[in-house]
Formats: sequence, structure tokens, C-alpha cells
Amino acid sequence: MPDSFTPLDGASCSGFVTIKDAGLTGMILLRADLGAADVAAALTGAGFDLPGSGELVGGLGQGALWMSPDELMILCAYDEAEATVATLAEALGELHALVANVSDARAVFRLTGEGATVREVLAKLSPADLRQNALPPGRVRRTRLAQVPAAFWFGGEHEAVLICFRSVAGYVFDLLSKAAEPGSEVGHF
Amino acid sequence: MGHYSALAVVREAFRDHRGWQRAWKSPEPRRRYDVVIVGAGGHGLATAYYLGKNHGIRNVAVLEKGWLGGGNTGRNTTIIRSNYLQDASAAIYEKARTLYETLSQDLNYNVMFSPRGVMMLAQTEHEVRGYRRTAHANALQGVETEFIGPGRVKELCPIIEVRGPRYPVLGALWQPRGGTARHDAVAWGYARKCSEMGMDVIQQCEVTGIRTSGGDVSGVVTTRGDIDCGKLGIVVAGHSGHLADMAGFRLPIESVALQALVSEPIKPCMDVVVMANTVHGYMSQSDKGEMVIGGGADGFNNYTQRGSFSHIEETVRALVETFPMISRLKMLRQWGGIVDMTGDRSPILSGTPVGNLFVNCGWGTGGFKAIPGSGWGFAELMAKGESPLCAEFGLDRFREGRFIDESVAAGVAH
Amino acid sequence: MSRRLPKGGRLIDRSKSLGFSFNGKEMRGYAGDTLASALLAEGQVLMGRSFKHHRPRGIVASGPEEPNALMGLGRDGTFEPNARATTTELFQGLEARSQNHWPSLENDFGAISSMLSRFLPSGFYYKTFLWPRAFWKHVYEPAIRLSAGLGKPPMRRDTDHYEHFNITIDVLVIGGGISGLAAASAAAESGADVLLVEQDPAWGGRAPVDGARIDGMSAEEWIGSTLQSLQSMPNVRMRTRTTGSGIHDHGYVLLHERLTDHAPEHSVPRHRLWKVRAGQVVAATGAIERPLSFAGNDRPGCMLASAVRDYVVNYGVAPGERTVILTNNDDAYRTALTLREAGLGVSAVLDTRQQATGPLAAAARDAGLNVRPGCGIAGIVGRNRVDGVQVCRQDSDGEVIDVIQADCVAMSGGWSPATHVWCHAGGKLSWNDEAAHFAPDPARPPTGVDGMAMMQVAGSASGAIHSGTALESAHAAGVLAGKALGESRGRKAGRAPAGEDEGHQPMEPVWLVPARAPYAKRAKSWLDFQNDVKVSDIELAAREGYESVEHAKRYTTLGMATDQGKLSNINGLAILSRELGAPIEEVGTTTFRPPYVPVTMGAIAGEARGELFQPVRKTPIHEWHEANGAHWEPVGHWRRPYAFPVQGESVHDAVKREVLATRSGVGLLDASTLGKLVVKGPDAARFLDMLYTNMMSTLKPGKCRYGLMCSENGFLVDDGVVARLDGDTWLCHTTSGGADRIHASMEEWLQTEWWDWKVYVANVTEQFAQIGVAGPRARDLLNELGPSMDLGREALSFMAWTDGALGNVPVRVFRISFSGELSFEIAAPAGQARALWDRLLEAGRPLGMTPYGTEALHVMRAEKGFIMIGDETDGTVTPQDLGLHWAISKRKDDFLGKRAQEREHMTDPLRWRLVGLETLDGSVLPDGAYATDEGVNANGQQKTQGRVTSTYYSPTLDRGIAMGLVERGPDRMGEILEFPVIDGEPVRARIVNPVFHDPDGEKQNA
Amino acid sequence: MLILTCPYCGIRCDETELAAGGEAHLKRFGPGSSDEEFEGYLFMRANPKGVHFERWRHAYGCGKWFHAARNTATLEVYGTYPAQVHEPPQEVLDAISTRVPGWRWKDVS
Ligand SMILES: Cc1cc2nc3c(=O)[nH]c(=O)nc-3n(C[C@H](O)[C@H](O)[C@H](O)COP(=O)(O)OP(=O)(O)OC[C@H]3O[C@@H](n4cnc5c(N)ncnc54)[C@H](O)[C@@H]3O)c2cc1C
Ligand SMILES: NC(=O)c1ccc[n+]([C@@H]2O[C@H](COP(=O)([O-])OP(=O)(O)OC[C@H]3O[C@@H](n4cnc5c(N)ncnc54)[C@H](O)[C@@H]3O)[C@@H](O)[C@H]2O)c1
Ligand SMILES: Cc1cc2nc3c(=O)[nH]c(=O)nc-3n(C[C@H](O)[C@H](O)[C@H](O)COP(=O)(O)O)c2cc1C
Ligand SMILES: [Zn+2]
Repeated sequence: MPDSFTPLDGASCSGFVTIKDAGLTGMILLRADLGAADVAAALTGAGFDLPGSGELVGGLGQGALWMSPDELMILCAYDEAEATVATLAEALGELHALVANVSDARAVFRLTGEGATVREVLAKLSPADLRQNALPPGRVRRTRLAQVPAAFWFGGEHEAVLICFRSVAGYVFDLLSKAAEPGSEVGHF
Repeated sequence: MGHYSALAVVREAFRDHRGWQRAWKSPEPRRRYDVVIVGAGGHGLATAYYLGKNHGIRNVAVLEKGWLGGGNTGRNTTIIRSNYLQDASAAIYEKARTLYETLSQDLNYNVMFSPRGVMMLAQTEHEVRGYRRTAHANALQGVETEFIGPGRVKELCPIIEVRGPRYPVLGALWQPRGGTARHDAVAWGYARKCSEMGMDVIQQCEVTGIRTSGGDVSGVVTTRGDIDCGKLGIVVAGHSGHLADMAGFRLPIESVALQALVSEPIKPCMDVVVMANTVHGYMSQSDKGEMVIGGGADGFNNYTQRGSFSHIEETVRALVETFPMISRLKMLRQWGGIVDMTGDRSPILSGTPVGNLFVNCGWGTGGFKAIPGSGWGFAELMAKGESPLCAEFGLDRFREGRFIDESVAAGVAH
Repeated sequence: MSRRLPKGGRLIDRSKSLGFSFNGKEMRGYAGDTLASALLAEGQVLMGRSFKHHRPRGIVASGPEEPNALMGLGRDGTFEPNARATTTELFQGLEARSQNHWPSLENDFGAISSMLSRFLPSGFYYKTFLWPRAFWKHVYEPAIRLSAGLGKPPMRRDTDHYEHFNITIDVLVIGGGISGLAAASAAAESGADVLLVEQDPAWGGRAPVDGARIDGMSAEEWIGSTLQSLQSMPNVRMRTRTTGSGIHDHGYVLLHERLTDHAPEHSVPRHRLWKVRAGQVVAATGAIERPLSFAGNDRPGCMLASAVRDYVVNYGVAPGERTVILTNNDDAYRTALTLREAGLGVSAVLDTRQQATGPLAAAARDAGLNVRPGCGIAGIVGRNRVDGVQVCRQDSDGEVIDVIQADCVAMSGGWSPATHVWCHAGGKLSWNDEAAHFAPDPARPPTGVDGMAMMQVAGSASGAIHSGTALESAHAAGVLAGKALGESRGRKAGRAPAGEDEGHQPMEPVWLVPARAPYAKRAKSWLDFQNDVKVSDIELAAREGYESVEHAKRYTTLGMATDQGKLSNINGLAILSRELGAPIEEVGTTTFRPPYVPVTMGAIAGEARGELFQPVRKTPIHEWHEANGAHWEPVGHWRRPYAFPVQGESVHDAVKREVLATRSGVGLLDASTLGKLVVKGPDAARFLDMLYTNMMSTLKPGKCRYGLMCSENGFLVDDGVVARLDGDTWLCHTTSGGADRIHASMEEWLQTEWWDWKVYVANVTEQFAQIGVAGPRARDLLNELGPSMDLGREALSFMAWTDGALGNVPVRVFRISFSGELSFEIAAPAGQARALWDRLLEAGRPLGMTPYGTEALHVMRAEKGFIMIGDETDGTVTPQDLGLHWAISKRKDDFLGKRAQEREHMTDPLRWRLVGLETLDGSVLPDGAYATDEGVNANGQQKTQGRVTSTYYSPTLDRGIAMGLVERGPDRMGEILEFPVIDGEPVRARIVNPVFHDPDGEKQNA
Repeated sequence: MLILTCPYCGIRCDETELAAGGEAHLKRFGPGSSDEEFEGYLFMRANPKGVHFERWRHAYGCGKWFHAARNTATLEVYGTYPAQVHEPPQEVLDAISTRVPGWRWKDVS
């Protein structure tokens, strides 16, 4: 969709952590009882891997985040979101579920930095337990970033992906940029 | 008890201040009183005082589980104003404010009522409309207020950042005769007068039970023995739910922690009281020089007199935005009080399902300013069974849907 | 005269000389100095004036407990009042000014009050200034206020910035003295993650100065090797310049780290506020020495004995050339010996105990010092500083037996454990008679989320004042803290370090020197130096019935100064207990509250300043608005364009232009902030029937319905258009401010009341931008963009919706109207909304298309008599009050608010109800005006019978229009009401139908 | 600052990630109820100095409502559990009884 743009339109900022607009991303909200066998069967049958509680499988472009006991966020390519919605709807058929394309509702950032610096930047803004063993790669944390909701996970030790609502993308970008200003490294983790 | 005056101070200075008498007696409880008031906070003491002064009822005991004035009366941000929207509220708060004007003389105790002016900032169009409405209502209620523009705001309080950037000040509701008073002195002054009238203010005396007979109250059980009474007034703020429990009924009340903080003292730089409801903060400067700052209330029941730090943070954040100069001041102390929040955030001054048992509670985050008016009205209610000042603050209103909702015009209610 | 000693000073670097200024005078010190040590070294004894009596004051202490040496630091955007000289690290260019004097520190006018002090005992103001009444406001209070405060207010915007940092940690150790180090080691060896913080720039606390030996090493060596081993442990983190500020419930602890105060650098955050969630907290905060109460103890030159020692050992500064030591315990002999070793004079050691027999006293005697047991101080010679000491027998009323020349008094009244942080979250203390101090009671600790102890105390903070016992207790505390985590990490702490001290002779509590000091002396014996509270003041409070320690505090202001009574509290309550004849433990302490040391407000606010003060929510079209001169209005966290004034145009004129252009041509509105909630499931119909007052289950797919939501208390809380998307899916629009609130409330009902109902809700507010296109030419405009669907009058009838594409953007078009014109609301994916907006603008140019803001929207809806949540409603208004009966289903058994609306007062026929109001002269009614009724109520207030809820100048009608709530309003059409106006003639207005424009709705059906 | 464990996602949440929701286990009264019942449901609250059951929402996390059994005088938390029940689960009741001897469910409300 050529007209589409992300709220920050490719912005990036390099401090001791680099914060980058992750670009257009397919995101689909799925609500269904993840504990129900028929729901699980329908989803796996259609080729979707189901993350366990608090976990994610895959990553941006293809994957799924556990959001709550009855909510997943399916990640896919931006252009494939509508088709994926259709696939999901078909797979779930008559089962009680809600599927919605929310690719435009959120902003996605990629944070990269040496060592534990990414954890440090996040720790300036979020009350989440950011110790390596509390949030290793493969787990996702929905939490608060300063005054807005956000979710993040670590791809590897030096990289994290952060998602927030579209309307506050500018606020979150400014927060992260400020937190990553050189000279304010904490050196804690 | 000895009359207080400058002359008396000079006289005493020449005899090493040995001649001062106790401000109040510390008597042993007697077996029976005509009226027992539970709770020696401002409201309880004022009730006793006006029972004696206005109704000639002096066989009164005020029972206090700790030290008198140690509840919310001793831990509030002392803002006094009466620019309320609803008639019933405006009436009782304005009565209180007027009584405050002469309270020092009435009590022969300087409570330092300081009518320096209170302004409530309007920072959204919605607030502008709300405060204009209040100003109109106040004019008809006989409460002197005015909606002023940002220029006047800046003139009255130069340390405010009126240009925002986030929420430029669009104006303010200004009550020139609102202000502050020395909170402890209010309790102490009333206690001294009650004692002088022959009433017993008994500290370290916790009420642990309420006795009834035939549906009427007959007395209380305390940590210092049983005490009989003809009438009982429960005036215990955050502990009202607990006391109602003892008497076997429930109140539409939840007890939550409300916090405040002070900065280190600085030279006077703020002559008025400012409340900024859009950003949730209010501040004044005490006569000693600290910035006195009110924080938010917790959303959960709590009896610890400690609140959550997030409210302090939120308040300070709001005030640093509104008064950028405080950024380099330091917070000296923070504390909390347990306030009694009702379903409509307005107080209860009412009879109860138990005969001769009355409650005065639910002042929540804003009852210091009401102390003299509340005492006046509640004394009348206890003495005569009815009082125009209290009429609309009955318990029945929750059943009938006759709420007195002040959140309508302004956010918070201090 | 330089007081710098030729050698010594373990913390200073004599190779780095730093220039600074004090009251404009240039001075020099060394790297490692505090402002206090540098000033002392420069011979500056007078440091400021006390709060109440403007007494001359010098330094008393060497740490954050300092009550006197408070300075104004910096200037303009870096000015800070009330900074403690004793904790301010020196840097090149530091500017300091003393406080609370006029015209100068040396000659202060306010000092008059000191001469009048006998007329100004505690609480004098409660007894005076009563008459004449008006004088309080105009004369007395202004005078009192003039003398209020200490430092000057900062007047400029702070040029620094601040940040927060959140961590979760197993064990937090507060205090980096030997006890903190030992506790941290023990906890870390047990396998716990440990954070160790120290408020000073250096580790080690008192021990290096006091000279303990640990594990056979000197304290300094032991500290060095312990630091090294801690640093090598991967599970240990350490921070200096970081104060344990407040212990809050459930192990939430605030630390206040100062990053650049010692080396200003504005690109780096000045302070960092740590929010720590700790499994266990160990308080290793040490102990604080107590002053002694004797006449003249506030004279500059009277200092804590430990502080005197600190200045000599740590900074190589001599507080005095001839010092008199006054003590009730052995520790102060260390000061005597230290001074002697540094080559300084010790005029005498006055020991209030009848005998001085401990090893330290013996060492002092051996060193040739003049030890005088059983002696005290009767008074101080000298005005602005100590010139001499009058000696008396402690057990006397102060008869002078000797006068000694001296320029410094080093006093020690014993040590009080620094228990503040233990008490912040509810830990209790017990009195130890032998050591005469309050110490944490391990049986009554602050408890955590599990109801178990969340804190341990270590070292002298626990009352274990001497190194040996301190280290034992610290080790045990560390082990316990590590263990308390439950999950044993399978490791074990080593043994406790062994400390050795000299033997000690027990201290003897002394609360007044001399014991039988008469009033004149007690009135000059200071307890609280900053607030000028003397022994006589506490006695007066007790005599007047302010017997509770809390009353005494508040009556005298004891302990309420910026040091929060760190030096004065115990002495004060001892005096109180003496006066009351009650044991100290019964008198008890006042409440310890955070912060331990005052915390900068900026640090508390953290990053949330300026642009980051609060999030600004932006619609996908926000940038266009900004670029096109939007006059903003905050709506929740959103900023919406109120109007788009063009060059030179007033906002009012812009609104007028926007309304007229929309009514006559076509207008464009960014309505993206409207809430959009998808509700789906087999029970969705039933659910919506409960939430809305209307019947939503009967809505047909493809159609829309305007719905109302009430609170369970019966009042109208939100409104919006509901569209049925398909058999089991609805899309609910909410107000801009309501989206999150209504979403939350839907989830609440679904999760906590009707959890067996099969309904899912998704908040898609931000997925879609919403653009309103309104006006007679609205359809023409849309057709310009080549819609993929039929937008004709029949194909898309009023209150219907359709999907399709518009200008190549996938959209959903709702034919709904809030302006009364032919109107479409177009939902497009947020990412493509700006493209659509631009295309609409372009296509609309030939049609005279005009973007309009919220005010034009409001005016147009008012012209149509549509209500607005927040204007017509205020939380006390029901849909019935607003005449919205048609939107309240009578066929439903239940919906939220239904039961409430049946209550007596809600069905009162006298309730105020919605009407239109039209002024007789065409003017605009004032906002919020009330209509008066006859007479006054029981409280003497003017009766009222209605009020204005919305009022506007209507460009369409060119006159004022208004809506209002009026008693029995709809039954009184045509009646005239009077609205008094502040400072003006009352305005008269007629009750009319609230629909002012196109009452038959022909335009929206076009 | 309270720290509660969300029973849905197992996260120990800072209070600032949660939204407080007042007394738990209220029974809703609608049309047909008496004025007293309705008043009780909307306004009358257990306000005990001691064991209290209350509702919380993991607002910045999984969005789920849960209940906490908490002591309002000591702030001790005896347990948290999903909100979709009419009574606290037995293990929470047991945990309270162990910590507060003599306490019984319903004593408070
Ligand atoms: C932080 C804070 C800021 C505030 N700011 C303002 C403000 O700016 N302006 C304003 O107008 N109001 C303010 N308030 C509210 C105001 O403080 C209270 O409404 C008011 O003080 C209540 O007075 P009271 O006499 O009813 O209660 P209290 O002063 O609390 O007195 C009740 C007394 O009852 C005693 N008691 C309780 N149980 C028993 C028992 N069983 N037996 C015997 N005695 C018992 C208590 O110990 C207490 O002393 C604030 C409150 C707080 C906490
Ligand atoms: N003989 C005596 O009378 C006497 C009295 C007191 C101390 N001492 C000596 O002191 C030593 C005891 O060691 P210790 O470690 O228990 O105490 P300490 O006083 O040596 O160390 C405490 C440390 O904690 C720091 N601290 C205090 N409060 C803090 C806070 N809130 N945040 C951050 N840091 C804070 C202090 O700056 C200090 O460095 C022994 O050597 C002992 O002999 C002796
Ligand atoms: C208006 C007002 C001003 C205060 N000013 C000070 C002050 O200057 N210094 C101080 O230490 N405490 C000050 N306090 C706080 C009290 O010390 C105390 O914290 C408060 O009354 C609550 O009591 P508690 O902390 O003993 O529970 C002030 C309190 C109020 C209500
Ligand atoms: Zn959760």
C-alpha cells in the first residue's frame, strides 16, 4: 500500500542506544480462548505457532506475541495483514474469536546498543523487571513506559523491539532518545 | 486558663515563662456525659465547642485515641476556601470561612487565618466553563469569587508559568478571601476553649465499642473504661467505617491515604494559594517559608498513614510544570493521612439508624476548611435534631439519589 | 588565616587546587574538599544565621545532619537554596552564598530578634497578634512572613535535567561503611544479587577516621580489599553519591543519586532517582552523634566531636587551634587524641562522668591531656564565635570554676543509630538504657508483601556501636537478607570479619549540662540549632500541656527544620521525658518520614518536563494541522484544532468563517480521536443492550444508531454512534475522551460480572483515522475522489454505512451527522489517512472546501440542539433530563443505570430539564449563568431554577443561542427567565425549543 | 507502593502498572431490587481495618481483572486470584487463616 506511512516515517536517533522506526509492520489482534483445544488446533492447523504465557514466537514480520490468556498479537508483513486476517478468520470459523488488523494502530521501534545498554534505556522509563533472567529473549513484557502502555521483547542481548500506540509514537520516540543521551549511561545491568 | 495577649507574653517573659497554665486539662474520664464526641480532630472539637457556646450543653467529653489534632487535622495542607458549586456545600464552607475570620478572637488563640486568596487555575476550555459556572453560582450563594484572566493570575502569583507550554493558563477562579490557617492551632485553640468551658478532652482514650439499648445509644466502651452518654457523635474521619461497624451499621465510606509534602523553607515568593486541577497539584507557602504541597489519594483502602510514592511523583511533576522554579527546591518531608471518601465525595452530617447517634464524616480530602462551619451545624443537629447547614448532608441521600457532587466543576476538592 | 594543616587529609588531593567564592569573596580549596571543609580551611567560621533568631552560626557536623551551614549555590538556572556545605563537594568555580541575613552575614538586622528572644518563646504567636483583628492580615502576618524562610527562592527555570531508573534487586544495602560492606559481602556470598549504595563520594564510613582494626588490617586496608572483592563479584553492584532516600511499602525504595553536583555538566542528568524493588533491604546507615545541651552551645565553634575529627583526618583542616572536648562517653577522646596527633591544642577534656577510666581516657592522660572528670560547661565566652569556655561541675547549677581559652568545643553526647530508613515503612524502635539510644527492634520490623520482615539492620545502625559487634551484626544481617529470599542459591557466606576496638567505659546519658542548669542557661541551651528550639522551649511546651511528643514537636518546631532533627530529636525528647517525669521509651519518638535527606523536586519529576511532561497524542493528520496554523485545544492527552485562523484573523472570526463555509459548501473535520470499539461474539447483542440505554440488538447490519451510556448510578456518561458490522459484530463509537474509559468499563463488566458471556472487545481507535465531510456539497466532494461504492441518497441512506475505496484508500463511510448538514464520516487506516486528507483537500479546493475545528463543530451541533457530553452533562444529568427518552428503551428489563433512574430523586418532576434559550436582545448568554427564582433558601442563598449548559454566538442565525437545564423546562416554553450577570444587568432569555437550525432535519437527509 | 502478582501472567506488578477497582465480590442489584439493596450495592462498602478483598486490573499488562486479599493495616497480601469467582479460593482463605488466627470468610462483609 504505497500511501501507508508509519507515524514517525523512518525516524531514528543515535545515542548510546540507537532508536529506529521499525517501519511498516503487520500486526493482528486475535482474541480467543487460547487455552481451548479447538482454538489451538484451528490456529496450529492454519500454520500459526502459539506462544506460551508471556512468550513470543518468531519476531517482526512473522511471529506471535502472547498478550493475555485470550489475546495474541500475530506479526506478519504489513502488506499481508489483510490476507492473514482472512486466513485466521477462516481457520477459526465458527469458534468464538475476534480478529482485527491493527497494523496502523501501533508504532514499532527497534532499539540496539552495546552490552546491556538497551535494558538500561528501558529501565529509565519502565517499572518492569529488566534483569536478563527476568526478561530473556523469547519473552515479551507488556508494561508502562513513562506514562503510556508499551510492550517490548529482546531479540538478542543487544536488541529489543518496542511497540506502543500510534498516537504517542512521538512521545515515546522523544522519551527513548532522551534516555539514550550519551553521558547518561548507568552501567547497572 | 489565663488570657492570651501580647501583654501576657511580656509579663511572662519577666518571670521566665513560669506562669503559663496548661492549654487544656487532662482529666480522667467520668462515668457519664450528656454528650460524648469521639474524635478530637478539628470537627469533633469544634462540635463540642459550639455545643457549649451556642446550645449551652457543657457536660461533654471529647474522646481521642491518640493525641488531639493528630488525625487529618494535623496533616492537611490547610487550604480554606468556599467557592463550591452546589448550594449545600457553598453554605457550609462559607459559614466556616466566615467563622475562621474571627476564630482567633473567639478562641483567644491565634489560628493565623490568612485570607491571602485562593486561585483555581483553568487550563482547558472545559475548566474555563466550569469555573465561570461556579463564579455565577457563588455570586448567588453570597460567596465572593471572580473569574480572572491569565494576566491577573501572573500578577497575583508571578512564579506561575502561565504560558504553558502544555496547558497555558486560560484564567482562574479567584476567591480573594480564601486562604490558609495554622492547622494545629485550630485544634489546640478549640481544645483549650472546650477545656475552659468545663468539657473533658480526654486523650489516649480509644473507643473500642458502642453500647445501645432499645435502639438508642447508651454509651461507649473505651480503653479507659465504659462511659455512658445521652448522645453520641462520631467524628473520626478515616476511622468512621470502623466505628460504624461497632454500632452495627455501614457507611458509604472508604478510607484511603492522601498525601502531602513540604519543601525546605525559602523566602516568601508566593502570596496566594494555587490549585491546578488539570495537572493535579496544589501549592501554597506557609508563614515559615516551606512550599506546602498536596498530593493525590490512593485508589485502595489503607489505614497506614503512608501512601504510594507515585502520587507524590505525579504531583511534583505537575507543580514543576506549573511553577518551574520549584525544580531546584528540595522535598523536605512527605506524609499521609487517612481520609474518608463517600460515594459522592461530599460529607455526611447525619443521624443514623441508631437513636441519638450522629455521624460527622466523609470530609475526605477537603474538610479542614469546613471545621468551624461543620462544628456549628453538627452541634445544632445534635442539640436540636435538625440544622439547615446539615439538612442536605444526610445519609438518606445515597438511597434517594440526591447526591451533592462537587466534582462537576472542578477535579479535586481540597 | 588558613586553617589547613601542613599534612594529612585522606580525602583531599593537594595537587589539585580549586577556586571558589563565598559571598563574593574568592577562596581556594582542594579536590576532595567539601564546601564546609574548604571554608573552614579558609578560616571562615561564621556560615549563616539561624531561622528564628538570626543567631550567628557555624558548622556543627560533617555530614547531611548539618543544621547550620546551609548555602545558596550557583546562580540563575543553577541556583539552589539551602544546600548543605557539609555534603557539597568542592569544584572549580563553585559560588556559595550564606543565607538568612540582611544586609550582611556579619551585620544582620534580623539579629535583633535574638535580643528579644525572651519575648518570643515557642508558640508566642498563638498567644499574640490577636488584636486589632485587621492587623493580622495587614501588619502582623506580613511582618512574620518577611522573616520567614531560609534560602532565596530560585527564580529561573532549572537548566539541568533529571532522570529515573527502575530496578528489581534481591538485596539492597544502604550505607557503605564497614557494616554495609560486610553485609553486602555476606549477602552476595549467599548468592543474592546485591546493590550497595553510599551517600558520600567515598566508601568506608567512620572506621578509617575512628581507627578500627579488622581482620588484622587497618580499617582503610580492610575497606580497600573488601571493595576489591565485592567489585569482582558479578552479582554485586555499587554506587556512591547515592542516598537511600525513602523506604516505602512492599520493598519499594527510592535512591537519590547525584551525578554532576560535584562536577557540573549540563548535558548529563544532574540527579537520578532510582526506584528499587528490593527483596530485602539492609540498613547499614551508621549512627549520628548527639550534641550536648549547655548554654551557648550554638556558638560558631561548637561542633560535634566526630566532625572535628573528620575535618582533621579527612580534610587536613583544623576546626580550632585550642579545642575543649565535652563528652559523656569515650569516643570523643579519639578526637582529643587526633587533635593532639595533628599538633593542635586540646585545652581540656571535660568528661561529665564522675570518672574517666576507659583505655581511651588513659591514652589521653598518657598523651598529657588535661582530663577533667565530672565537669561540664557553664557557658561560652564570645559573641560571633567561641573565645573561651566557662567550666563548671556537671553536678551543679553552673557555678563557674574555671575559664579556659578555646576557639572550638568538640561535644559528644553519645551516638544515636540512624534508624530513619528502618522506620519509614513501619519498623519500630526500642530504647536501650545502657547506650541511651533508640535502636531498631528486630521483633517489630517493617514487613513486606508477605507479611515478613523486609529489612535487616547492620552495624552501628542496629545499635552495635563498636567495630567488633558492628561487623558481627552486619554479617548476620547480610546472611539473613540473602536467605530471606527463600530460593537458596546453594551458596554460603563466609565468616564474619573480626573487628577490634579498644575497650570502652560505658557512656552516661547526659541531657543537660550542668545537670541543674537554671532557667537562664536552659534558655540558651540549644536543641534544634536551625529552628532555634532551646531546652526551655520544650519545658514550656510540656508545662502548657503539649505533652505528647508530637504536640511538643509541633508547638516548638523541634526537628522540623531541614535536618529533620537528626541532631536534636533525641535530646529534645529526653528533656520532655524529664519534664513529664516519664521514661523516654514512653515518650517515644516522632514519626520518621521520607526522605532521609531532602530530595530535589526536579529529580522527583524526572524526565517528565517540557515536551515530555505528558504524552501528546497526535492523530495521523496532526502535522497538517500544525503546519496550517491550528489553534490547539487540549482534549484529554490529545491536542485538537480548535479552529484554523488564517493570517490576521481572530479565533472567533475563524470559527464563524468555518461554520458558514460548512453550512454553505463543505467542511472537513479531523475526527480521528473518536473512540472505536469492536464488540463481537454470540452474546454481543445482549451485552450492548446492557451497556446502552437503547436497544442495540435490533440494529440491522449496515445501519447505525446513536446510543447513550449511563453509569450504574444512572447518569449519562458517554454517547456515540453504534454501527452493526455483521451478525455478531458491532462497532461502537465513543467520545474522544471516552475511548479508553469505555473500553475499560466494557472489559470490567465482561470480566467481573458477566464472565460467562461470550463477547470480545477490541479497541481499534488508533487503527482508523476518521474524517468528517459535512455540508451541502459533501457528496459532490466525495464523488470527486472516485468512490468504489455508491454514496447516493438511497444507496447510502442516512444512518447507514458502507465499505469501499475512496481516492484509492480503503475506507468505511458512515452517513451520520453531528452538524445537521449532509455529512459523511470516513474511517481510513491511520497509515493512509493523511493521503486521503490531502486528496480531499485537493479535490475540495474548487468547492471552497474548508477545514474546521472543534469549536465550529460545537457551534453547529448546538445550532442543531445536539447535546455534548461534558457540556450538557456533568455527571449529575440523566438522559431523561436531556429529553432523550427516545433513546431509552422501555422494552428492556435491565441496562446499566436503569435501576438507579428509578430512585426517588431521579424521578422528581421538578428536575431541571433541557431546553433552548434565546436572549431577548440577541446577545450571547454568559457561560454557566444561573436563572434566578424567587426568594432565598434556608441558608439565605438566592434560589435558582436553571442554568446555561452551552452558549454560543451562532453565525448561521447571527445571534446568541444557548441550551440550558431548567426546572420543568420543556413544560414552560415561551416563559422568560432572568440570568444575573456578574457586574452587569441581568440578561433575560426565553425558553425555546433547543433545535435552532433546520428543525425538520431536511439538510442532513439531502 | 504495592506490588501485586497478576494471577494471569504471573508478573509481579508495580502498583503503577495496575488500576485499583475497589471492593471485590459485590453482588449486583438491578431493576426489581429494593432501594436498600441498590444503595448497598452501589455505595455501602466493607472498609475493614484488616483483611480486605479487592479488585485490581493489570491495566498496563494483560488487561485482566483479578482479586487480591490484602490487609489494609499492614498491607500484607495473602494472595491474588482471578476475578471470575464468587468467593475466594480455598487456598487464599487458608493463607489468611494461618496469618490471622480466628479470621473467617464473610466476617468482613
Ligand atoms: C494530606 C491531606 C491534605 C489535606 N488538605 C486539605 C486542605 O488543603 N484543605 C482542607 O480543607 N482539607 C484538607 N484535608 C482534609 C482535612 O484534613 C480533613 O477533612 C479534616 O482534617 C478532618 O477533620 P476531622 O476532625 O474530621 O478528622 P481528624 O482530624 O482525622 O480527627 C479524627 C480523630 O478521631 C480519632 N479517632 C479515630 N478513631 C477513634 C476511636 N476509636 N476512638 C477515639 N478517637 C478516635 C483520630 O485519632 C483523630 O484524631 C487534607 C487531608 C489530608 C490527609
Ligand atoms: N565508638 C563510637 O561511639 C562509634 C559510634 C559510631 C560509629 N563508630 C564506628 O563506626 C563504624 C561503624 O560502621 P557502620 O558501617 O555501622 O557505620 P558508618 O557510620 O561507618 O557507615 C554508615 C555509612 O552509611 C552511609 N549512609 C547513612 N545513611 C545513608 C543513606 N540513607 N543512604 C546512603 N548512605 C547512607 C554513611 O554515609 C556512612 O558512610 C565502626 O568503625 C565504629 O567503630 C563508633
Ligand atoms: C501545613 C503543614 C506544614 C508542615 N511543615 C513542616 C515543616 O516545615 N517541617 C517538617 O518537618 N514538617 C512539616 N510538616 C509535616 C509534619 O512534620 C508531619 O509530617 C505531619 O503533620 C504528619 O504527621 P506525621 O508525619 O507525624 O505522621 C507540615 C505539615 C503540615 C500539615
Ligand atoms: Zn497480568
